Amino acid sequence: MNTPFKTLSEMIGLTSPFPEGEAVKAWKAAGKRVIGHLYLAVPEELIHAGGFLPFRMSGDNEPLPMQLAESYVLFNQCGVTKGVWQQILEKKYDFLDGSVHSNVCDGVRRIYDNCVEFKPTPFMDVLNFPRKANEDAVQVYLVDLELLRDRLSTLRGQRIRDIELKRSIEIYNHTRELMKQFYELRKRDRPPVTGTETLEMMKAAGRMPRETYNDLLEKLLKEIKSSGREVKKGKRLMIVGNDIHNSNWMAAIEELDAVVVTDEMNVGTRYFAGKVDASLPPMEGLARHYILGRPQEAMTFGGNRFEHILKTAKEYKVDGVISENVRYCAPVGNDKPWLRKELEKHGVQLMELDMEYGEKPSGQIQLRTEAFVEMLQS
Amino acid sequence: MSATVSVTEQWAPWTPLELAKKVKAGVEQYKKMPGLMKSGVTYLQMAADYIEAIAIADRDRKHLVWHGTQMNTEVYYSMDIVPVFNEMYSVLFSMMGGPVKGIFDLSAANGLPTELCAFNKSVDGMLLAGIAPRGTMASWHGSSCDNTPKALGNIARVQGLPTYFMDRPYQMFTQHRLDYWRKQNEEFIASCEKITGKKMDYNRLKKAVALSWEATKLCQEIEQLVWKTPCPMGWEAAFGPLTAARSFAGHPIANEFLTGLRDELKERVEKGIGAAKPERIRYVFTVSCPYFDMDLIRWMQEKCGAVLVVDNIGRFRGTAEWMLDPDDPVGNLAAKQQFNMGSHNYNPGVEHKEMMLEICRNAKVDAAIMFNNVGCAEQAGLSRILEDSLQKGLGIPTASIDCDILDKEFTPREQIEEQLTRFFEMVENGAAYKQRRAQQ
Amino acid sequence: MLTMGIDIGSRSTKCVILDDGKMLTYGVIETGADSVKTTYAAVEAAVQRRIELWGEYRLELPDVKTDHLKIEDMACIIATGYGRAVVPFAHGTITEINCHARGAQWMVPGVASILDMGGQDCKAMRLGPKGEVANFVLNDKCAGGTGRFVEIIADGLKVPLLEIGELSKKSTKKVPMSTVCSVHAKRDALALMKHGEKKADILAGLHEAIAGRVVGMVKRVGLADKFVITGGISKNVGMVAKIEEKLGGLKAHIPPEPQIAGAVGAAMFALDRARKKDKAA
Amino acid sequence: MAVAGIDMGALFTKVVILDDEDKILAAVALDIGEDFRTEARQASDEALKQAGLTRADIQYVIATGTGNKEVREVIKERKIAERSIATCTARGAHYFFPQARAVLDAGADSVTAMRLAADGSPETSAGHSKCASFTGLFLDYLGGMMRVPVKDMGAEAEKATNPQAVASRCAVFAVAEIISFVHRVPAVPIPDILAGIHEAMANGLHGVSQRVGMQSDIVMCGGVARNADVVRRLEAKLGTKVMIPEDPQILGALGAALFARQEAVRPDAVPSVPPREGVA
Repeated sequence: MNTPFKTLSEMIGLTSPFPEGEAVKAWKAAGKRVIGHLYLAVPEELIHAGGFLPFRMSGDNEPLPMQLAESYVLFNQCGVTKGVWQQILEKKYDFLDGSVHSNVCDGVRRIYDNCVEFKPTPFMDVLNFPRKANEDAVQVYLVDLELLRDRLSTLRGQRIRDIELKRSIEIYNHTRELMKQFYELRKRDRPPVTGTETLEMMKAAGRMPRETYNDLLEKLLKEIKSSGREVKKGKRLMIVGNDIHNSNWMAAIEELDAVVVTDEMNVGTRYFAGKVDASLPPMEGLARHYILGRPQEAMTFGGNRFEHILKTAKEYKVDGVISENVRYCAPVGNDKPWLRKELEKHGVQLMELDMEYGEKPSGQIQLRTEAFVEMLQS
Repeated sequence: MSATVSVTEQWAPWTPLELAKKVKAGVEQYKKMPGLMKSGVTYLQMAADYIEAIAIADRDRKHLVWHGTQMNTEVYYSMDIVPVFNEMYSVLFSMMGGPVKGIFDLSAANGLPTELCAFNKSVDGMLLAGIAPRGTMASWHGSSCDNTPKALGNIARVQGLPTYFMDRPYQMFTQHRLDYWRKQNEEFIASCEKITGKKMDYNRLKKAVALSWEATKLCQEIEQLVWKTPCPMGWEAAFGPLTAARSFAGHPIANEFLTGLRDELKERVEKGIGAAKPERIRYVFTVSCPYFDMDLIRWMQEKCGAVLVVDNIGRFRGTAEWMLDPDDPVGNLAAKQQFNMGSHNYNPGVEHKEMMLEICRNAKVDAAIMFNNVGCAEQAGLSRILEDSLQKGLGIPTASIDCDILDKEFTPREQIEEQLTRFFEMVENGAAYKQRRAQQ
Repeated sequence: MLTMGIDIGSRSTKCVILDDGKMLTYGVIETGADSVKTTYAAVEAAVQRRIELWGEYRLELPDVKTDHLKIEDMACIIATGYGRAVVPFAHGTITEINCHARGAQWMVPGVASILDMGGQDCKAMRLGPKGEVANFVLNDKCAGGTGRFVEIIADGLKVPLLEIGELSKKSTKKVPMSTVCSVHAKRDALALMKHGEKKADILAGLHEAIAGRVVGMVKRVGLADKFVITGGISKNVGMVAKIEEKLGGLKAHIPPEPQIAGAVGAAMFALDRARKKDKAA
Repeated sequence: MAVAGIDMGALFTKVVILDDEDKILAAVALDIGEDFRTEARQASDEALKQAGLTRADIQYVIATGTGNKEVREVIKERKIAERSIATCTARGAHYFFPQARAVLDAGADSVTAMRLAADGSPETSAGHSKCASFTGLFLDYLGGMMRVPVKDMGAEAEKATNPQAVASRCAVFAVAEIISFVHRVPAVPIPDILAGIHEAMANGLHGVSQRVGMQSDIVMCGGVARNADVVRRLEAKLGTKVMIPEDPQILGALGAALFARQEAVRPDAVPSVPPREGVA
């Protein structure tokens, strides 16, 4: 049994209970405002520069009863967004002073529509996110970002200045740097951290003031490095597909003779890949980074998703890939057969998993994963 | 997998050529049916022509381009390209009794999740069975829904086709987004030039655009006629405007059909001929329609006295004033896509809702039917917004019926009928209905 | 060298004892509420040569006495199945996916594709050149391909489980069935019956639908010529015929006692381990 | 004269006979497992026996439910008509609880939520989806698997100390999940598992009820309404008590009988003719 890292427990403490954790409560108590967002379509830097706390909306470690959400968006809706909507209906997100949505996928787009109709926050916005990764897309996105900046400035009652944006970019780039260092540790033959711990660390980033988070993450890195801990497991796994926020899910996989060493998720490698170019005018830097500078998601046509997965699998020396897909998520689901072919072509073993979002590992999933690990061992 | 799949005995009856024969035979049968609207026959004839062009494109050495929803066919027709719309092709396959389950099973065996959009799974299965038309290019929109870009991407990958992908901006009405869009329309034309090796004849495009503009206006005229009481539009031609405007925009066939339909409806309105005798219920399809089962529409009309007065997908958005400058066909086409049939699905739900309320009021709708196509999360996510606002605003109740847009067996017909019977009974007992009828 | 495999499933628990990889004896009992007691009872059934479910022994057993055998006599014991974690005397556990594959190979040497249709799940496996599992899939969230699914409907129609297969072969009419949900399918099947459809036709429709699904699974992992169906449903001749039809007439091998494949495989893995230990010592 | 309502469900056949003051003379619910025609005959014979009447005493019949066509074939000579099950159930609910403004019908094989107008006619309704496991069959199935009789499930679950969440929504997979609870060391106690199932069920029913925006004055009927633990959990979610008739399964048949009365008293009603064969 590995002893838990004190700093990680501190992070978890500050972000608990989910979603309105201690850190959020303290922020609100100081009279400051929180703005929710989903996926990586909306630059957190822009919200941060306005003096707001950007809060990443998601589920957490408990499976969510989705039925209330389904009375609005029906059962055939992707679970990631359905889960958020369920919590909004349960008033769990009532602490938000605003939310910025996007058209990044059908689910996200319809959550925006339903919020407007049934549960509006005082400030609501929706950002057009291009699905192409080229110069024209950067330009159109830049204009839309400027418009969003205007609206956020109005909300604040004061123009969001370039200097503020530059400072925010610096802070968020620093997070990316620290996360990279953290992930580097996982490349070791005996990584010092588990996938479960990593997921908790990644989730905390979207749930507390970034300055505090960066300090904690630096402290955590030091603690890990000085601990000399080694996770002794047989097989190295990578998780690919929809975002998973349930650490219990990850923990169940790591109960086997395996450790999760990397992933392809928005609460993972895709979040910290690349950096906003600080030498550019800040808005342009953001537009370029979000469209071109990070690995693209399944929604972007001609994106580099598969290249990113293959490259990551190689860098982290993974033995097997778990390609999971939350039901009714069309972009990821569609990619699955092609991803399988691509990975098989490169001799990477994989297991495909269809699941409900937030689901805890039941008999079925445990059985499959166990058999997969056995297969990797044989 | 290889693009040339040999067709096994099992699938041989479902090649494009065979499908074309089946649709043709269907037209002949239609001609014998008593009491059909003339346009009902021409509608199916239009479909037969469509499939035949696809089936013989190879023989005629024509380029065949796969495309998804919302594409401007005017461009294809101006360059002698034969378009094949994945949804339209799948619907005709299902309508003719094609083994939908069989191709879905093939797709599932290939690893495509079974809960995806039926149009996506069906073409995937057809590709695997070796019965999908062989294209030379694929072009499509993104951001219409999540399935469309992926479905066309699949086709292009399997058949190894050059592609042009158009990134449709959300709410494209602002100038910078329209500019972005226009540029992509130009690139789209350039991509067609590249595969055909021919330059676009802009005079020809202008003519096609003019035809398409006329077709838009005809569709709007038809809509006004359909809204009359009693509703003159029979089940047999109900999806005609949609087919004409989506798959034949820029082609004279569309205009011929629409003109004929308009005249026929006018005549029926003048003579007071309604489709249902008597007309008991006027309904709207809020999202998808059961295109795969025309007989269901017929059943509703003949057995329940229910008539389809608004097909939400089959109408242009707003005023549809997209002809801005007759000398700028590309600009017109880019503008047109803001108003395209079904395009309101891709805009914010609030706008969709308000539009829906207005139409339902004007068309004197009594009942709403939501065919929840299980593979379509995009529409499912909108259902409650429409349901509640129709109920609150106009006292119109909605029946929500889970179905698969191609697979008739997904929800057995008997169950659909049972649900609709219950629903119509409830509608007729409703206060709003009684009030509406008292006023008429 | 004696080794034991024990497979605790949702309905039945099977215990197999092999002597140097040859069948010595096996027993089958119903899985009881107390899982630990069940495991001991299954061992008892094996040494006493007792089958509580599905009648007679179909595998020939050597003519030796086994009733004196004890758990301690086993060189190694491996547990598999849903209850694999609760067997107090097991030396290790291996998932039923690997055990079924191994057992199927023991029963049909050289087999390369396996379809196992058990009570709670349905799985397809493809074996690599050395007999290792190279690829597998399990049925996804919906259960419309499992043994239990057929049972629920047969129960609704009041047709004894063992008669389903033969009855369905008498079908003369195509009745489409949807396999989306077992609860709904039962309702649909009952409604069809009450509306006057023949049970044979309903069952045939059901088999048709399930076969379409499971054949897809087999194709997904890769179909090989030597193909085995194990698990309870392999006894359903109607279902097997439909699967074969959908595989283009490929004949499936049905081992005489297909339900014990998992336990046999577990006992074979136990033998590997015991030998390895011997070597090391 | 007496009137009757017959509700032919896929599982149960229900018959209600009313006297001329609309008092219930007989109410039966049978699960016979034969074709609709036979079931209709047997169930109505049983009801007539209970009421002490003969077929000739029944003036009018309304049939509803999946098998209503067959019923009408069986008793075609009689005055008989059909009404949809939703309208009948709503009417039945209105009979017991005139203040009812919503009905949640959680039957063996389907779930329906309705909002009612003041006269008891449904204004809007919604059913459960293609793949939802909140029906009575789901409970039967899991209860059977755990060897707890359906009628005892509610009381058993109330003993729970630490409800075990059941994640699977597919009945068959829920069973697989439950097996893993049972096979755990130590095993999860049955009441905790049952409580988990009931919670999932209550979530499902709550979801359907919110599809039509139910708020108060709710009647709950159907077999599931007999499960007190499910009802309690549902009430907690709704934030209001629900009204449950003594016999929650017969509302459909009762409503049908009430509609039969309405038909029978119409001035243009044809006097009844004794049947040659058949029910009622």
